Amino acid sequence: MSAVDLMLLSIAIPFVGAVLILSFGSVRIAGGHVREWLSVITSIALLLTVLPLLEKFMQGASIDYRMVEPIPGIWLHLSIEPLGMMFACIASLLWVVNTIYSIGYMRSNNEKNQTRFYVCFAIAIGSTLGLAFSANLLTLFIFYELLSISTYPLVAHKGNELAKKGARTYLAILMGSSIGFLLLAIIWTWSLAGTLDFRAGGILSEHIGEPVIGILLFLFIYGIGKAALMPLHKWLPAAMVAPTPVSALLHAVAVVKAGVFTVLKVIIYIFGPATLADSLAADWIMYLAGFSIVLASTIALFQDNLKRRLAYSTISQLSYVTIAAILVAPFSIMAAALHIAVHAFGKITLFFAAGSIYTATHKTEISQLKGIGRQMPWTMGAFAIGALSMIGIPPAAGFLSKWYLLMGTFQTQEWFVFGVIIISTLLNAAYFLPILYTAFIEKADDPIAQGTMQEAPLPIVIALTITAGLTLLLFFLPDIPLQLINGLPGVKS
Amino acid sequence: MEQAIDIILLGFLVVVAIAVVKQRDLFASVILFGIYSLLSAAIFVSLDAVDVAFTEAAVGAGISSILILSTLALTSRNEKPSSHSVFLPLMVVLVTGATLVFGTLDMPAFADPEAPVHKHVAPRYIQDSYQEVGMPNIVTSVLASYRGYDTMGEVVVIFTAGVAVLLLLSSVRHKEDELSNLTDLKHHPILLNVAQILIPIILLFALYVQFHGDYGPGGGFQAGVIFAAGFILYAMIIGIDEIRKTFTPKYLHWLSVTGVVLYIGVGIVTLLLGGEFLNYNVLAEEKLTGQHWGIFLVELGVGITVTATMLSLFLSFSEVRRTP
Amino acid sequence: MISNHLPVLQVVLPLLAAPLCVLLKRSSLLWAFTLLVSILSAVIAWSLLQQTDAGIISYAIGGWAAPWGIEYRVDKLNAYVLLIVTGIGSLVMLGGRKSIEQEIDSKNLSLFYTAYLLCFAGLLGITITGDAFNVFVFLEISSLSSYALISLGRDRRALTAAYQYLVMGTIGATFILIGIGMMYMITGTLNMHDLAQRLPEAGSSRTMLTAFAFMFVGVSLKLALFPLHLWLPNAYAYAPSIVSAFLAGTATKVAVYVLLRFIFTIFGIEYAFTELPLSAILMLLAIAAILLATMSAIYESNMKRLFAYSSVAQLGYMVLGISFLSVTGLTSSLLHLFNHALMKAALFMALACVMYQQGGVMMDNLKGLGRRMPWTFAAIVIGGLSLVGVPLTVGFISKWYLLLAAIEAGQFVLVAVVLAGSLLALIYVWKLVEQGYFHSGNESITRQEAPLSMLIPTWLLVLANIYFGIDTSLTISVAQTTAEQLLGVTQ
Amino acid sequence: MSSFFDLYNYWIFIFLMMTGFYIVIAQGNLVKKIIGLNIFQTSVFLLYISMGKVSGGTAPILIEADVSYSNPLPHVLILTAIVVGVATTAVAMALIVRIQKAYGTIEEQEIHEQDASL
Amino acid sequence: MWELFILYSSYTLLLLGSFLSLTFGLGLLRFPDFYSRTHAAGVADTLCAALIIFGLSLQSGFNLVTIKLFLILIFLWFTSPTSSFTLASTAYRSGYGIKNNSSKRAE
Repeated sequence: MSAVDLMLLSIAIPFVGAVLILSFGSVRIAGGHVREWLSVITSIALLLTVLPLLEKFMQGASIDYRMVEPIPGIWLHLSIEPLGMMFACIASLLWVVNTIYSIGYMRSNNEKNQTRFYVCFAIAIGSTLGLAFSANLLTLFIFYELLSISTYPLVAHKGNELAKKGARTYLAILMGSSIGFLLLAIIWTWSLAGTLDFRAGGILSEHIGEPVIGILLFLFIYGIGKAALMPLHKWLPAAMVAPTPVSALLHAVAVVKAGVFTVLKVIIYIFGPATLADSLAADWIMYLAGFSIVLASTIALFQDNLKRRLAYSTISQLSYVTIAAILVAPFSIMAAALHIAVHAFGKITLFFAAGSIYTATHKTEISQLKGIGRQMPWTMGAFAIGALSMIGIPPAAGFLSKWYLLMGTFQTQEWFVFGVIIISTLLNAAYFLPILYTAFIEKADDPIAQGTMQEAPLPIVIALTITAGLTLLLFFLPDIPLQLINGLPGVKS
Repeated sequence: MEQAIDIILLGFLVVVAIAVVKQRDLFASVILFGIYSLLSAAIFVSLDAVDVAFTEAAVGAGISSILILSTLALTSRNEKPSSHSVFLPLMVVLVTGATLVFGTLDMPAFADPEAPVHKHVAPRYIQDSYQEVGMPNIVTSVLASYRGYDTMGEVVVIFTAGVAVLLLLSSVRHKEDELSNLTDLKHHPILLNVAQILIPIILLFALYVQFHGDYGPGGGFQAGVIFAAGFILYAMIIGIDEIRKTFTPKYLHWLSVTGVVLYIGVGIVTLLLGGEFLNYNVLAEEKLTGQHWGIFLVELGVGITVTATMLSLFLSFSEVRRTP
Repeated sequence: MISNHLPVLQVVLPLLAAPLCVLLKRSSLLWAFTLLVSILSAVIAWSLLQQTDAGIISYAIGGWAAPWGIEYRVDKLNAYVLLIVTGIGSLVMLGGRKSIEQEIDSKNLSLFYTAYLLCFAGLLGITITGDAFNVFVFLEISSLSSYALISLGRDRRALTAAYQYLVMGTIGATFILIGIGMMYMITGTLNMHDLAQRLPEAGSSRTMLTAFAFMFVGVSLKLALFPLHLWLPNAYAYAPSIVSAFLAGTATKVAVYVLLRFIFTIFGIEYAFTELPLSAILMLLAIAAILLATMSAIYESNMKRLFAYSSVAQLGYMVLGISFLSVTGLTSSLLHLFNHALMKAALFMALACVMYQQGGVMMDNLKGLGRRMPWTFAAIVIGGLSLVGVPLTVGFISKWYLLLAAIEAGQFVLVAVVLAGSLLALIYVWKLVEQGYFHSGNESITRQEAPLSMLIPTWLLVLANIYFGIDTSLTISVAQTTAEQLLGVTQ
Repeated sequence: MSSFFDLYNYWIFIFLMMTGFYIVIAQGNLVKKIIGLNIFQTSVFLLYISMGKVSGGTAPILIEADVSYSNPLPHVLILTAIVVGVATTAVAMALIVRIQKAYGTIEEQEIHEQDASL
Repeated sequence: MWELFILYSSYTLLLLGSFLSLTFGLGLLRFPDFYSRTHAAGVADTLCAALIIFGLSLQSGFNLVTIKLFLILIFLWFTSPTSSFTLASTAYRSGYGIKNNSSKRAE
């Protein structure tokens, strides 16, 4: 089976899965509904296509496929480059884990409309892969929008006013920014450069001068609402009304990472590091990102709702990627790419833990978590690892990306960024460690619950253990992602 | 002299038009509109447009007024003072009028024989139509041959109107059984006798107009309208139910369809004979004979459709239930 | 032999079929007959479009050469519009039967189909003719029949809507008549091609200006160009579902065609755009249309009215495209002509399904529709997304070209307007989606999907919406060549 | 540029047109509107026909004598237009009858009130 | 000489006719009630029509036009009395009093 087939297959599988789930999902069989099994099978099948694909890619196969030409000169065009490959691997790998988790979660919280849930989930993953493999902006844009639309039902899942309101904000910001700014930026790029392909060194470099660079850059950065750069971050907390598996995979991994991934690709392949290196606008973006990091972390400090605190932490972490990317130093780009992976594993673990707590004890506020550590050792253990990774303390993987980022700041002499990182690290510590303290040291209010083990259902525990394990694993052998990242233009210099 | 007449007639028109605006009694406004049509018919005559005058008198003053009157009989006779704001419409009208006047400033002088209108297309009609179509009445030859396709469209328009009215009024029609006599004119012996003498003459005249159209003013439309007028008179005096015995809705349907199909059919036949659509030349070996046949047939089609449609229009209006 | 008579057959076929309908009685028969006629005309239109590759087709009716006789003149532009009208007509008719049987009472059926065919023929006649006055005649055929068709709606407001349309339509027609008269006065001819040559020779005069103004206003009335659109929402809202679907797909498109014809072919770019500030006028009207009409669509609770308002806005997009006077801009308008016909036909067909099952198209009828009529509602959603201009739908393609044109022209205000328009569209589309899918308390809803005979055509239209959003080889090439023809750009 | 006496009758026709037009848009009674519409159209017909007039011309019916004929084309067009006009009137009247049945009035104002009250 | 006589007599006829119709028109406006007005109108129709047509035919001499004119006259003589009669009698049947001051609203 050729690499191209594998690539197409890997995009097709989730959609096929979605169709199957839609048609047979609600059939009951021994041990649950068909949809659950179908999801598991689909996700595993996906992983089993992506891994050989990765292998082939590492061997240096050039993988490229043109579908149709909706607009003369612009194809629906797929091809794989390191960043996309890495992103695809993360998404598909974590989907497997997440599916196991969601089965546990959805069952024990007996949610409604589960078929719709699994269908949309599959579609979302499919679009994520398509986005990862897009070879030009149009293709990317198509999958980007598909992702927004397919995740909307997941956010609005509960269907009550609160959920609908959250979903409305979600969609308004994501589609508003993408149609309002991103589309415009894309068409403008097209009219300037005459192409939309992702090319090493960028396609705009020889076409534009200073003011336009700035405007375009802003249009792109703010057009990509999924990157949640302030002030376009509101959708992320709003999306927390969704069931935890959604928050975990989509709003810690797929969607947000799609955002920063796009930012990274735009900076590397559309503008080209050379273009931005000496652009004033780039500095502005940098300041905004830094500001966004600090502010988000500060807000996180004052959130008592666990998921919301995680959401704000996500916002600040995403801006790490943006700020790293905008530095366009070899190391910082490495950091950006790596951080996508690292943060994915860490944050999903944290969300898993939050969901597990909710499932087991129906607690959502941090202040309620006194002594939870003894009741749910596995969960809180995983949570601890995730937290360490967020703060950037070895042996959690978070340390790596931060390390490279600092290197990047030394390369570029950007002391502002350096300062931001230090401050934010302190802030991270300040909003994660108390949780651990409350969970492990403080005594629970009701002595009955004291000491008794009441872990979440098994699938959940398995899932979060795996991700926690991965977070550690990534620290000890980060060579696969690093190999991929070294393939990026602008890194080897 | 001619100009003096024109000015007088135009003066009348203006007066009547203003009267219509002022008039609150709808019945009166309809009559005034009838007068307006007749006056403009007169002006048409003085402008050498005899066919138009004929049609305007028959259609504008005749049929339109009858239709509006029969509507008034079903609705209300007096108009309520409208609380519309007068300002905006006035503005619109003034602007439009100003534009038009502005447009006239570069127009060729009235009746100027050098105007482009008389230089480009028309000359051929005037000079060659006799050789090409063989009709003394140029209007007829242009109407039925040069621009015969427009006329076909026109027949279809009439037919459409018939269809539309039937669609609209079918739901408020009398049931067939309760078809009562809506007029009490039967009881006028004088009227009855006069009608019995006149109606045949009217129909005869209609036939004359129909078939003399090639030589003088007239043609399918005027004839059709006159036919219809004759029958309408009959219906008014002798009674709807009487006329219905002959002209059942179904029958009128068939008639109006026949007319349209006849017209289009001629076109199809010319197609089949290898000419363009409505190219009458191919209808006979000799061109002019072909033209004659073609024009005769299409005018006939026009006449039939117009008669049937006008009649069915009148009948469907007069058969509307009085009770709301 | 038949192939050289295609132009006239295009119109005469439905025109002859219409009266014959009166004689048929059985509903199924009438439907089959009408459908057959529509499909045949679609075939004719298609082959005409093929023929136009060879160049402009001219057909002298009655054997009288233009300008003395009436000429049918088919170039890419009207062949394209003909294809749109006939195609939409056939698809709508294909799905129409059940809904018509339900909404039109049985004794009117044959007359209804007659009127429908007359309207159809009228639109075709307007599109294909090369004679200015002939336009007026066929305009009246289509208008009169559409007044009747609209008035057949169940709601009594259909009557007032039809009346309003009649008055405004007749005023429009009379204005057109005045315009034609003045053009005739200047040139002495009625043939469009001849006019195109003689108007410049006559040189610009106040009469010509007035003629232009009246033509423009008259056509804009028919086109429901803001602010002359007041008749449209009610007319579309209260007409029988199928009629709305048909008219929404075709009538305004033909009006746009007439506008293009008169601006570009007859008066010519030099006059319209260099001597007159037409570009600016069109832009302003278009902006107003896009923003205000979309606004009023948002607050609308009757879905047919909602989509009618969106039609007004979409027409704004087309006019905007024209106003750029660039190949890209014109291409976008022509694309949107086609694409919007697809969207609206699909949407109104879907609404016809809703009407058929729920007996109403108010917001309340939508509650939980995602469960009750999943396929129909999916169609509505996709159509809606197409209106917004989401990728992989036709809407995206036309938006792309429109924005491209705006950027090329450096008109960033207009870019903003277009984007704002699509975002506002997103709002009203999403109102529907929430009603349909996420209306809480929609448990225990029984499935009551529309009959297949209506669903299949609806979905054909929906799939067309997607297909032509992905494979645009046909539409874009035709639109582009047409645009180049109109602008006199040789490629 | 033509002088007043060349154009005065065009202007009278325009005045008549506008009177009709005014009735259509200013008056609230449906029948009255249609009457206005008819006046409007009839005046337009007058304008058309006056285009075709040739001074000293006679009706375009060929006779042996050598005379100049008025232009027949406008006549033909207006014949068509008149018929279109009466067709429109008929449809309008049918609509009005139906409206009367449905609303019990033919005054625009009252109809709007009734619809608004719904 | 003869021509002159013909001409003048035709003029007199025409003038007389016009004068009469004018007066009757006046009567139509000024007469108090419906019936007298109708009467005025009816007489006007017949007599004036006759006078004017005679006058015209004198001018045109004897040809097809004259015949047509006379046909028209006959037609008028048939119709106008009948119509005015019908008008009056219908008014009467529908209980329309002789002395009715609001009679302006009847025609």
